[in-house]
Amino acid sequence: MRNAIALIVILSGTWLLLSGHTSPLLLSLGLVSVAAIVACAARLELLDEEGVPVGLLPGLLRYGPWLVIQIIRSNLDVAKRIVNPKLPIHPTVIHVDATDHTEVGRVTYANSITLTPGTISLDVSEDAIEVHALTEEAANDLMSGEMGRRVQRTERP
Amino acid sequence: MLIESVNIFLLALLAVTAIAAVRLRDLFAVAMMFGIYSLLAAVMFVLLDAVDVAFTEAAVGVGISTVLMLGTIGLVGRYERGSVRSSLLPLTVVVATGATLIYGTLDMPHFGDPTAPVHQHVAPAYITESPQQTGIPNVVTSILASYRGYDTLGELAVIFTAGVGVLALLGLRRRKRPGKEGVGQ
Amino acid sequence: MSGLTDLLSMALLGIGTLFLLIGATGLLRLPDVFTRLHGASVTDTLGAGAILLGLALAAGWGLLMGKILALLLIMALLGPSTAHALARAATHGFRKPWLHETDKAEK
Amino acid sequence: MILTITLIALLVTMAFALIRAIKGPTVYDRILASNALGTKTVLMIAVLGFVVGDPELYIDIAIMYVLIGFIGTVAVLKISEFGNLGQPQSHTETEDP
Repeated sequence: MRNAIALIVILSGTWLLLSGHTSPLLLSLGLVSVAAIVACAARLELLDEEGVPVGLLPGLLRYGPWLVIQIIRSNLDVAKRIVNPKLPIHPTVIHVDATDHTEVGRVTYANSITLTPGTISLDVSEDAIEVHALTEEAANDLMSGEMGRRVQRTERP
Repeated sequence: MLIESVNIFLLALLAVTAIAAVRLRDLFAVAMMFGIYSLLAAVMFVLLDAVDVAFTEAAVGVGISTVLMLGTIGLVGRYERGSVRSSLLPLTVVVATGATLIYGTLDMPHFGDPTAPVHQHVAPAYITESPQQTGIPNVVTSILASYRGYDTLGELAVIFTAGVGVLALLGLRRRKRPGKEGVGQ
Repeated sequence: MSGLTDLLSMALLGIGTLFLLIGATGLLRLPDVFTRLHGASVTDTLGAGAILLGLALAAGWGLLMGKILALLLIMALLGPSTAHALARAATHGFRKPWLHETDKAEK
Repeated sequence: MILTITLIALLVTMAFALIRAIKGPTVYDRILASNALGTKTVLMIAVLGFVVGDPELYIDIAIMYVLIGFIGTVAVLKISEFGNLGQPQSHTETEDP
């Protein structure tokens, strides 16, 4: 029920943002389409914690700013290495432990790794994430497990 | 001025893409070049203020036609065999047709010409009157769904029939021999 | 205040442009698919992010800013999925990543 | 002014991505180039909106493009990896030379 309400709020917000119309006719049409989508989602049994992960929201709000700072930091590093051919690149493939994460946590972790320049997740399995790193520093940074711990904190609010 | 320069640059990129697509022998790469061609063409349509055409170009060109082409490549193999026949005659035909078409466009009104016939009667009428007459803010939508409502309904019926026909043909075969159907069903 | 916002917006656009060019250089210069993916992700994250933030500031408060930020959010959510799908497909297509010489010598 | 510079830079990066798409050498390089070009197209439309002076409309188009581009790229990758769109089928991908 909580998920259905959250989905209605999200869809209505999206509709209002993208259309910008407030006349009664168009608003009611928007309401009908929102209701139709929620009904379809309910029938497809998508209204569980995986389909509408509202429980993760507070954790993600705390995690977001830290991730943005990481992205800017590693962006600068990768950009330096592209511009200056003298700085060496040292591509490596490493396996990052992900045994303690839930399914949603692994997805967040893998996406964070990919979003950070210099590291890309190649394959996600039950207990580990295969990562391609551009430099040894990026690989060591990831192996220190700071990101993993922070992702873990978002899973259990 | 800036917009014209952007248009010229995009046209140059389009030409490069097209030549690359003709010259490449790897059909997968050719399919990707067609996708890129559609993307560039879509930007040009946006610049020409033909937003709905740009939408269609992006959805059909980048999305579905790439997928269909790749599906076909999956069935016929990835590499093109070089043609043994001379390409002189086809080249002549293509150049002649192109020249005729360009000659034909010379009689058309200049691009953006405000005195062109199309800007004198129909277009201003729809642009000024359609919001009052139909109550729909988007002119293209009001023409498609209101003025030409029955026309659009007919089109949809035709497309639906075609879709059902294709599904009937492919679906029957699939049920007899599971796991043997084509790629882009 | 408005002058400050304009200045900030211009600075963000400039930074975005710079990273855009760097990312494209990386796409051209780096040795294999995986390293090129890193170059492309520079463009996709900081380049696109800074440009869109600059545009959002130029738009000022209102629906338009919301739309630009929504565009930014969508790009941030879909970008890594595409990059991961590409990297995974490349691994499964038996593309061995180009590794450093010392690593090759060890193996 | 700065918008013009951004626009020119976008055109240059599009040209770079196109060069990568033509040069290849692998399938994945071309998909990557095509995807990067899609990102640049979206940014370009957003910037063009401000240059032309009608950002509202152009941003809507840009949002549409992101979604279409995502679906297109994932569909292409699914085909290149599995040889089909997800139906159970024997692996029929042709071998790279």
